[in-house]
Amino acid sequence: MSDTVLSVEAIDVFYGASQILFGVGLEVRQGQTMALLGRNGAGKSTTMKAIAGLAPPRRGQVVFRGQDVTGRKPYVMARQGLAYVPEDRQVFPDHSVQDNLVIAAKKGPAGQDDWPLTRIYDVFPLLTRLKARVAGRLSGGEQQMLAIARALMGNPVMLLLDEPSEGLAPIVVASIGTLLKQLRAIGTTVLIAEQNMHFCLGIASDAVVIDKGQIVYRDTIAGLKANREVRSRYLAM
Amino acid sequence: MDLDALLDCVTTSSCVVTQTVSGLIVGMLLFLVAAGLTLIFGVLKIVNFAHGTFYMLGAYLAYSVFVGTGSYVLGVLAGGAGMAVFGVVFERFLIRRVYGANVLMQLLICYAVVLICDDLVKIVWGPDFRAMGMPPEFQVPPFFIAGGVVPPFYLVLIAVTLLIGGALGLGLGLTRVGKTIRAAAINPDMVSALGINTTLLYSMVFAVGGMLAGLAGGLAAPVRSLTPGMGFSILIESFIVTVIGGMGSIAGALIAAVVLGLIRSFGTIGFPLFTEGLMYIAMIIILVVKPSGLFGKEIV
Amino acid sequence: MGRAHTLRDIAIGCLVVAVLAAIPWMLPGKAFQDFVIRCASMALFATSLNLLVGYTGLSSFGHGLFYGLGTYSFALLMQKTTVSLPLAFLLTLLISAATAVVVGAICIRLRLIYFAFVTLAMQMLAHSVIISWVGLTGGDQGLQGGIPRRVVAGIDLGNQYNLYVFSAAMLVIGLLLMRHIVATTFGTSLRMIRDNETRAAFLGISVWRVKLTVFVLAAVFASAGGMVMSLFVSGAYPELINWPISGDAIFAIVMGGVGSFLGPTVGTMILLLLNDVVTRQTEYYGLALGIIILLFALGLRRGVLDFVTERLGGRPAGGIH
Amino acid sequence: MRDRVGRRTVLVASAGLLATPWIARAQSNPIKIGIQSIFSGPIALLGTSSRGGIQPEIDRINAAGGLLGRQIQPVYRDSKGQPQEAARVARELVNTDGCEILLDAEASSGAFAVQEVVRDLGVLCVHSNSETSSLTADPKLRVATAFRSTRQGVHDAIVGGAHSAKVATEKKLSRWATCSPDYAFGRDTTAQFLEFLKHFKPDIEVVSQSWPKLGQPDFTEVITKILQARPQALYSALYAGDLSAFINQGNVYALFGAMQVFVPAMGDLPVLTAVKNLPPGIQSAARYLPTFPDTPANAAWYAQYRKANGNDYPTNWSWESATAMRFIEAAVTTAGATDGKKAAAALEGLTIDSPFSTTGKVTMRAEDHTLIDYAIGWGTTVPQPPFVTGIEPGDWGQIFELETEWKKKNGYI
Amino acid sequence: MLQITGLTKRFGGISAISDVTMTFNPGTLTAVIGPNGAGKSTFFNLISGAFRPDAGEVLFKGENITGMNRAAIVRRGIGRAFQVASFFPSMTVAENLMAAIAAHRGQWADLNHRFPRQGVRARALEVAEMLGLQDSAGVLSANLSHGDQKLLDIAVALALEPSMLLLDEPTAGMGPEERWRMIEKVQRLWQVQNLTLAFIEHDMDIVFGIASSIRVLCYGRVLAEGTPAEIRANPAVIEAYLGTPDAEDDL
Repeated sequence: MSDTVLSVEAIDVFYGASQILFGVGLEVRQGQTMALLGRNGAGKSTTMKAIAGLAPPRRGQVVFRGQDVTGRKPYVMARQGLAYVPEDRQVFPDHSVQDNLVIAAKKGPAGQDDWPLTRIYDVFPLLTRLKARVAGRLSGGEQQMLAIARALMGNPVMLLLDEPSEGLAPIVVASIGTLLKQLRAIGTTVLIAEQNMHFCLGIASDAVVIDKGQIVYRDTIAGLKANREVRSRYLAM
Repeated sequence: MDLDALLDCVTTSSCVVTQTVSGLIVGMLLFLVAAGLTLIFGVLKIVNFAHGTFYMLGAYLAYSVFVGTGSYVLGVLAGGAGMAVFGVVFERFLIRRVYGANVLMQLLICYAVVLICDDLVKIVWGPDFRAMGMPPEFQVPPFFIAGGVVPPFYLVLIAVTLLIGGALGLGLGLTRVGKTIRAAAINPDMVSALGINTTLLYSMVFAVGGMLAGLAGGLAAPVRSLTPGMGFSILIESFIVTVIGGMGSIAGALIAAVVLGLIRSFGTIGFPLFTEGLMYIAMIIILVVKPSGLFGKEIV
Repeated sequence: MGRAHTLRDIAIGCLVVAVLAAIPWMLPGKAFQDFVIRCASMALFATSLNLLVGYTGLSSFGHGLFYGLGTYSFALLMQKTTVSLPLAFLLTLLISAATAVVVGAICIRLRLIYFAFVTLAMQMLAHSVIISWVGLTGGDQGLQGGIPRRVVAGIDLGNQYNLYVFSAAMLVIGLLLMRHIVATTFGTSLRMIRDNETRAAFLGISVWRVKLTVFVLAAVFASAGGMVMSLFVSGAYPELINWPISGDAIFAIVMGGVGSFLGPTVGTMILLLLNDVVTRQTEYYGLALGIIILLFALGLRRGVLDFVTERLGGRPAGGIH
Repeated sequence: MRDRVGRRTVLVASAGLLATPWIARAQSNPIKIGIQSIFSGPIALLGTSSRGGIQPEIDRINAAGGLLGRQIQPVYRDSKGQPQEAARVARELVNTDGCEILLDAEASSGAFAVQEVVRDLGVLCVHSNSETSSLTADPKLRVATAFRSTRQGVHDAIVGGAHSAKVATEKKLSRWATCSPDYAFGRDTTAQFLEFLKHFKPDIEVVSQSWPKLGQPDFTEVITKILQARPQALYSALYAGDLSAFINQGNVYALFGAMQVFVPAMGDLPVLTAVKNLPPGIQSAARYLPTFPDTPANAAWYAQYRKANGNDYPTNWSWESATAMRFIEAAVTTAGATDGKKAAAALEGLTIDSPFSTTGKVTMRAEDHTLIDYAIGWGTTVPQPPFVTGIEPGDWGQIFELETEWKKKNGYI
Repeated sequence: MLQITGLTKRFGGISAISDVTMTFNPGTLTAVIGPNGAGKSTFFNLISGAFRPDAGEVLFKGENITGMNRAAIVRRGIGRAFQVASFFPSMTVAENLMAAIAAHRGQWADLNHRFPRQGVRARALEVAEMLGLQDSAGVLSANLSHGDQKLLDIAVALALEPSMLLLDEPTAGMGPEERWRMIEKVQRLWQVQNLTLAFIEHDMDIVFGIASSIRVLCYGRVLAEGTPAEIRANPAVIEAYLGTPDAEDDL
């Protein structure tokens, strides 16, 4: 398919001797927001890391924008237009908010500069107020905002968000959700890993469910919502 | 011990001025070397036991360029630039292979480089010492402030080192590259995930560290003797500075270097026979009380 | 089974001493004896350092402090007092142990690079005390005038052959004792702490006590090595307590193999051979040695004996990764 | 299991490694002379310049048919300046390499270690560089077959004291400062110098003493400390690279204009030629100078040395080592043997011709195995060749007299 | 067996565990569950003496063990295994266990006897067998599979003959097959050895499959405790942790 941005093809990932992912495959199209759902320890983060170049697969392929990028270094992936927002945010704690953003600034793979600092501050008014603050002193939600903003500074083609709602208060989760809807509205391609299906409902169009290192279900998010059996088996009780 | 002499000195303006300036000059040149050491450690967690060699080679390079061109400025720049290149080569071909290895392995590699470079210097420049001599433009008599002797050349050196130190501090604090280097010191994986080639960044850190040591060597060349093995005593003192200031902290290195310089200049009056021992004791106390030094963060 | 191992080790030790004692009858050159004496001294020292580095994971940069302390204490006791040689020997061990208790109590609280630095600083401090205390130590000139009264039970250690056999015996006894230490349950505790300090503590091991104990034991064996050197040079010199002596020991253990008990001994032989051979061939000793170190460190990436052991299908060495 | 493999490997490996280098060698026809010195590290220059003095002598002897009809084969070894290494090298030279004679060109610390080895081995040994007086003056340290062919600290101190006292009286210098390296040589030399200075001029006062470390990169704080004390005269036992750094850094503070400076180690060509902006008027001893003694023999030796050594300058160690070689030649020829006892007996009290003496002859004094009658004197520096002028030779009569007093005071006789 | 009252631990002002009170009865197999960051591992660390609590009391078999060091608590019979398998990688499986047994028998400072002393090896093989590691006894533990390393970690804890065992995520990082093998072994261990066992687990199939009782931690507090059936029905748990099947209608 011509508008496929990311295609993960049957990857196996190991940590040391133990296999974490078993033939995981998924596909994300241009402008699509795809949810990767699963319980704690199901293999979501590992999938994200494998795509971002932090956990190279032993078998299988990662194809990004038509190129086989399996096993490339993280910085190469980033330069190809992939922005990764890790599970625990990993903002630079001693740097100010603005410095966190400045470090990440770069042109997109086609030279585009859609996200200058001014626009980031427009989209994230919260960060404008906090720009001089040291990132380590931000709340969890603020750090998550910063991490997403930082990812956008690199003018990515696609965002990888690993559990953006994790550990945040409901009200903060709601505001992150609003932001992601905004991003979806302007056509950003996103792969979002989540435990919390409800969070993804208004954000993602499609979902894959991962469990015990394998993809067990794929559908639209509406289809998933309707499938009580899958949900109770892989996501809740 | 000669506490009376020390008391006499600190109550006389001429002595205070003279000894302060002399402490500053000792401290500032030490700072340049220690800054590179601490920077490399902070970012790469590598203890560069070969750092004194950078200083030595910088001095010899500056000497040769000075002899060839007659220009002190060119000599110093050559020392700095040459050691930047040397730093990159050293990182690329040797140190890169022992990232994350046991510190003994790192020590061994650096030790080997020290041995090799000392002998190479002996082969290239000869076994006897070399003296650059004062460049003609600085052959001017000292002037006096409040009765204290202040040599103009040292004022220039202090100014230049402050400038370099300031540029380094500002560069790390304000420029994007500097911010990135500091970020890489804390979380290299994330920096890489933002599209920054950390391998290149590491080479750069070694280049900067090498350049600082090379500049220090070049700057000091007119007043110091150049001998194979001259890097060793500088290395030991920069270690003390680095440990006291906090491994990885540039500001800590600056303060510790100045303090060490002042300890030397006033200590030589008060404790002429045990200044060196005093420094080791200071280092042990700091390590035991606060292993991370005055301004450092502890690495686990 | 344990006893059988011990007996076997002792038997091998006796055999080694016997063979060494016989060699000069066939090979009259005295240089071989010199080499063995120096080897005995350095190998005791390096093996004792490996108790810390290889077995416990404590990278000390200042172990030479105890080697030097051994040479100075022993030489001073022999020169300035009237105690007999065996008594001086024991007293020196005691002095080293006592010093190690104090130094160790300060140092082992620190970890990793900080431990390395604080031990180095301790050694540098000891070195500057030796240099400054001219009245007692002779300062930078070292203790001169030789070590008198070298006769023990009618055997004159001033005689080259006697000293040679004595040193070989010292080495073998020292190695057997250290071999025993690492083979005991205490020795297992060392490896547990090296592998996984937290887990060891969770098994009820008092990590602090074990570390201090091994620090003191290592100091004692290092000073025994120092005493052999003191007898060999008939005095004591500040170079024997200066930082490069620690560097030599580190070099010996990394070169020989931290994962094998005899690695440091092999490393010592290589180091001394290199020293003797290279200094014969060229005055660019540093250049040659540096290149050899680089080849070892980057090529083999482990000590010779570890390399050989692995090649023969043994388990990988546990020390430096 | 693992251990058994390890041990067997070791045994096999060690047997193989060890056997080869130590097959004993039969005594061969040439006379092997073991020559050890410092050929590496910061003062390698001194070792190299010793060899530079020795080798032409050997070439000369060999060209003339050798010693006792046997060619001389020198075996040079580096001790790296470490005493324990010096001791080892000395043993190895005799035991393994089969050297019959040692020419020990070590600095003092090495020489003391070699002395102990010679005591055990009983070979003929001439120390060619150690100037520390006690090596031969102290009967407890003296060894029957060991000699010293160098200037001696106490001789230097007497002549330096006498000369400095004269200058001090002329220029009315009573406030003195000292600045010497913080190790035995520096401390002893300074103490002896002051002792004899006070002997000749009792009214001087020492107002400041500094002890920089050997190889210390920066002397600034020491220089400013000296300036603070406002002395009229400064004595310094610094030498070589440290001296050069001290002069460069002193120039920055105009130190040499502020006081009269006395530096015994100044008068050595490598220092004089390497130091840029050499301040005039420094009082210095003549270590080795082609112009002192100002004789054709000395000038010829100087020319021949530079020719033989790639135009390098000879040092104090060069003439001392050359002298050692000449004494060995004379002693072996006289004794007709290389045997330690016989050669030593021949060497005691031996006088030979020498370019390094104002009288043209030097003697190996029998009673304490040390060199006398060599050229010794002090002069004043000028910034260009010949660098040191107006050299005033020391008075050997006065030296002997005060030396004897000094020995008595130290309980040596 | 274990009674915890008002246990509190703060890290830099933030309470990781606040006022936790709970009881573990003898012979139970208790699962401790809760979202990430709920303080489960901290809770285990407090019980086993890795951290010192800021407030509260821990009674083990009636004895107050609050604030005791790790070694002292281990000696009293609380063993633990770690989230990341914790053992001695340079030793074989048997050596790991022998070392643990020797340490437990107070021989760790023994400089007189060779290791292992009488009876230690036999006991080690016994322990290995409990977890099915007997065939790997001579294998270098660093070379074991991930699952076997986790088993070894448990075996090392078991070597100390604990009466209570704390397992921090015994199935972390395992594939689906491996998980069930692991959990079956744990369950059998619990049955055969008559242990009091508490474990942290994220896999709800496992939790509800084997636990005899469940404790739910959330933001450092006890959210609920009870039998699997009670927990499944507890509205607070459903809302905070398990999620409501019908909640999506509210969104």
